[in-house]
Amino acid sequence: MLYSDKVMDHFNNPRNVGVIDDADGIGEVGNPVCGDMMKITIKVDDGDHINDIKFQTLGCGAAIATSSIVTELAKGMTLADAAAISKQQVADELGGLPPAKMHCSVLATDGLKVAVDDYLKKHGREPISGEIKTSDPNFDPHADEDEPHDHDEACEL
Amino acid sequence: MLYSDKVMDHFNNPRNVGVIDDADGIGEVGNPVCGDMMKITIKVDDGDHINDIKFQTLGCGAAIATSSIVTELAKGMTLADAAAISKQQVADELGGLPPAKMHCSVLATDGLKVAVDDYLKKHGREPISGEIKTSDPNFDPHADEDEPHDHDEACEL
Amino acid sequence: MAENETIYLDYAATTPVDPRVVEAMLPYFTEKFGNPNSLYALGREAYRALEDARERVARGLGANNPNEVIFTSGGTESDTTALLGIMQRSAPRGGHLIVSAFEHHAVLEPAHYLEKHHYEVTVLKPREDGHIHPDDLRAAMREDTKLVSVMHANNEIGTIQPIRELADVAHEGGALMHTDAAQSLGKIPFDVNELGIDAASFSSHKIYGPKGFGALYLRQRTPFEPLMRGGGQEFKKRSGTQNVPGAVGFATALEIMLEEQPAEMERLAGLRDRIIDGVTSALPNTQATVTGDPRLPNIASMLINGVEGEAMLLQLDNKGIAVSTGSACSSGSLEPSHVLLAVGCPPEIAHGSLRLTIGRFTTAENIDYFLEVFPPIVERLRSMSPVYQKMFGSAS
Amino acid sequence: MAENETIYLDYAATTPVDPRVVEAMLPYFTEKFGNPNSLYALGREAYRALEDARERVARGLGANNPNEVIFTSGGTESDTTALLGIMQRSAPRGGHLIVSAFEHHAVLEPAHYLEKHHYEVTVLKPREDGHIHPDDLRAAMREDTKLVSVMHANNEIGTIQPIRELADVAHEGGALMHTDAAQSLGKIPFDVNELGIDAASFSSHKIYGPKGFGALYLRQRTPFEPLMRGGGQEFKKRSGTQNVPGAVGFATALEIMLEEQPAEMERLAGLRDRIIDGVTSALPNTQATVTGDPRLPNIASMLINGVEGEAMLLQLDNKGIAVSTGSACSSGSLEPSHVLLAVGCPPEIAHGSLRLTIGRFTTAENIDYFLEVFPPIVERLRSMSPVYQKMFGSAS
Ligand SMILES: Cc1ncc(COP(=O)(O)O)c(C=O)c1O
Ligand SMILES: Cc1ncc(COP(=O)(O)O)c(C=O)c1O
Repeated sequence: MLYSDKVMDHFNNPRNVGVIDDADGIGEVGNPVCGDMMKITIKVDDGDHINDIKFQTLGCGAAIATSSIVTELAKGMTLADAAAISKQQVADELGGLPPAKMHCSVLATDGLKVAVDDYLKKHGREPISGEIKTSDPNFDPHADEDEPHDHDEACEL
Repeated sequence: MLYSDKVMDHFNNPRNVGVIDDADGIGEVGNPVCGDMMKITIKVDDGDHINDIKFQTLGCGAAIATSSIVTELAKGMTLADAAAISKQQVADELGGLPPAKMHCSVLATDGLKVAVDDYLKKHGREPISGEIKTSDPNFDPHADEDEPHDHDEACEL
Repeated sequence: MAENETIYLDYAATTPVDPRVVEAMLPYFTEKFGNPNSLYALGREAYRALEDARERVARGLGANNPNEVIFTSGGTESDTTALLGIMQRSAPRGGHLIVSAFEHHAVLEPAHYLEKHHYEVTVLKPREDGHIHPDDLRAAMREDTKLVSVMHANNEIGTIQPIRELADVAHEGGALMHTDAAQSLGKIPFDVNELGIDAASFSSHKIYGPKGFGALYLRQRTPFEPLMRGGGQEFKKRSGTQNVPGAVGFATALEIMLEEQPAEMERLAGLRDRIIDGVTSALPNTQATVTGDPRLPNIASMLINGVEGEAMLLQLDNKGIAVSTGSACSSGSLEPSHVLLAVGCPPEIAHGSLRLTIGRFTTAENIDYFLEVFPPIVERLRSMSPVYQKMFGSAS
Repeated sequence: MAENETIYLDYAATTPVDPRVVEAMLPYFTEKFGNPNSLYALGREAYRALEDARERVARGLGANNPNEVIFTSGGTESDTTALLGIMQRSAPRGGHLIVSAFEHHAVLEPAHYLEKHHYEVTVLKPREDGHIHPDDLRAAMREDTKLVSVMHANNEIGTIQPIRELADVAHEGGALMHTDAAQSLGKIPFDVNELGIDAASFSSHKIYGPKGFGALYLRQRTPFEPLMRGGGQEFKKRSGTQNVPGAVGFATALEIMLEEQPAEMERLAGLRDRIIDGVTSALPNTQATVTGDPRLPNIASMLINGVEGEAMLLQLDNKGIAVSTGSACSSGSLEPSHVLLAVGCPPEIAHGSLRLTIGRFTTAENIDYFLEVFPPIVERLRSMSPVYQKMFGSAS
């Protein structure tokens, strides 16, 4: 399992890291139980263009790299175009991902979709992507897990 | 599987090879189908001592070495002592034999026993060892073997 | 620290072959290359080298007889062969097997296979201190338990199991005892009779021997069916032309390990503690995975909360440092290590595990360099995390 | 001829590792020693070497995809894995398998094992010319035949089987085709697609590569269950940390074989004929075991009537010449070779078989020396035989 040079570049020098404090839309997906979690914040201009975007990611090399590339791709796009970015597009932009890591590109595109829908909903508009499992806001890291294997299925994307 | 130095010495320089033309007793055991066959000829003096002994053997290294050592051991012995030589004694004399080759020492002691009995019978005396499978005098090497695996059992000593 | 020099801190994944071992192997590639099953001089020379290696290994294990040592292609083959071979022969129509929950996959997978083929398997959990308790084994024993397999030392957290006591429990219940000693061999005292075991697995590439070689210890008269069938080599227990250079390399590697063991145990335990103390004192929300003894001297397993293991691994790799976040074999997987889950570590914590394993060529300078570059890596990754603050508070 | 130089004429038993192969392997012992499953640079370097070796082997076999090549610990493992793995998956509750009667034990023994575990096995006899006839296979095929295993070239008599035609018959009947190519690989053209096979076994130490290494070709989508279970390496088809130097050595060895093949085939066939002509013209009651083509260029199998094979072997050994009387693996056995019996050779003749197998370092001078010392050895042994005269007449 090898990462492409482009994955390594985005992992080592992630673009657009951080949080936009007065964000217009926020997307949080993933779950620390599954090993990766992502938060995307966006600023949207009057023409529905994403004119600023930042991310925070807890996760593996691919999770961080896909987060980074998705913010680069989305910056300047319309909301509709951004919500249409596919996981395959993300993987292709990075020069491919190892099969076991393909789920990471879903995390990144899902995070973006949720942020876009969040903006739309806040403005009383129809969400584009609809139901996506966001991260559990009540996640309690100290809750006891009696059956540690239970999470396995839940983490499959 | 390694042969001892003594086995190799007797294999490379077998003692008492040949046939005594006017032998007093002859023993033939084994079968070419089984891969080894031995012929022992002895001269016996009035005191029942073996005063000459020769062998011919078709067979592996151990078959030739055990034949050789058995003739060395038997030379000068009484018939009774010679017939009492055990396969273990033969193996021990040679510094041991690989387990898969232990049957060869039986071939050698059997050949000697048959020669002794042959002498005794020729002189109207009671044989010492009795029934031992001697080699098939009608052995026809060109007879067709339809079931080649049949011989396996017969060759187990 | 030279720019391009790798600081290898993953000796539990594999080791370089010791130059003395390579030296010992070399003649058997090109000159003494005979097939040990051939009768002529070249074959007998190879046979003698093979049997000499077997004797040296038997001596190193404290075995009663060299023919209790069967050479294999590695730890995985030894484990698979032991489990299937013993179970199939001692209970041809099915029976009960007990394995611990934090065994290597090379034990768990054959156990799983048996489970699908008329056998019943109990997976015994270690306690939170990372040890299998003899009382827990006693409770799991059944009338029809044929074999108990518990590893000598765990490859991720380094805890050493009370094999002698476990073997006694197994034997009292009429079962045989197997231990996977791939990680412990040579690193801590190991003696088949002191441990009272019937079978044990070893891997050459964990002790500075060549990859693709290993051994199975099988006490005389242990019921056994071979896995590899053919020409009947290795006392009819493992067919295939023997890897003579591999055997010579493994025997040489083991002898060097045993010779250097007393001094190395102390030296490595010192370095290990230096790693753990250094990390936990430099970074909040970090801890040793287990602290209780007995543990291997060469494994430093730590939990670095709020970061993901692979991200740390890759960042350290950028600095020329090779580490692991668990068993190398499972690094392609998405699951947090089954070992950490088995000792009660919640998955969100297990994802942040870091394993440093040290060895013959590790120096104090290597550790100092690691301790210098590691904290900023963690701080940077934590600063990128959307939840670190929420989960673990403000510090760092 | 230097006094102490061995004249090695047993290349089918094993080969010396070519110095170019040793050279290629060496860096992977001590420097590039990483575990190919590890993510850091040292691991990636090993991974690349492993996958590069796989690609080179795949190319050498004419495979469609490198992932059809599974690295194993040798020919025996490949054979066992192919037979058990394919049968167990394609017929979990039992089915029919056909193997030829003169297969290596590494095929016969797994077949025998399957026979004891709900499977049915037909052992197909070769004709007296040493070949398996497609019509005979067609007659043996059954509704439930799942797999046919016939070796590409026989290791004792060297006959090459019509694998393409046999594979066509197998496939027409809905079965898969496996071939043990341990003896043919590199020596004669071999292409998985031209042969139309689904699986094939290879052994590294037969082609100047290291012992304890081999490969299994497994066409994509061939039903298969792994034999070695654990960390899931080799596309989950063969667990265990991969032997990277072994893979590099095997790939290098194969490339050299293929490069030199056209010239070597001709050179060796010439030497082989020189051996057979030399022996049969010097000694009465001797003959080539088989004469019809196609045969491997490097195997001279002869029947020396009226002497026992081991005795010849040991006498030749005294002269520094290494030969075989059949498969080296079975040299500890009392049975005449099952291969010779299978081609209709009566046991008393089979006991006198002699196999000379030549290779890369065999010279014409070696053959001349053999031809000089061999006849007196046979004459002396025949003169010691109690039955030679009776069985074979007076000459010599
Ligand atoms: C405890 C344990 N058992 C078995 C194995 C497998 O050994 P090998 O890689 O030689 O197949 C390993 C290492 O991978 C191990 O750490
Ligand atoms: C035809 C054939 N198959 C299989 C094998 C077994 O290969 P290995 O010795 O690598 O296990 C051999 C050689 O011993 C062979 O000649």
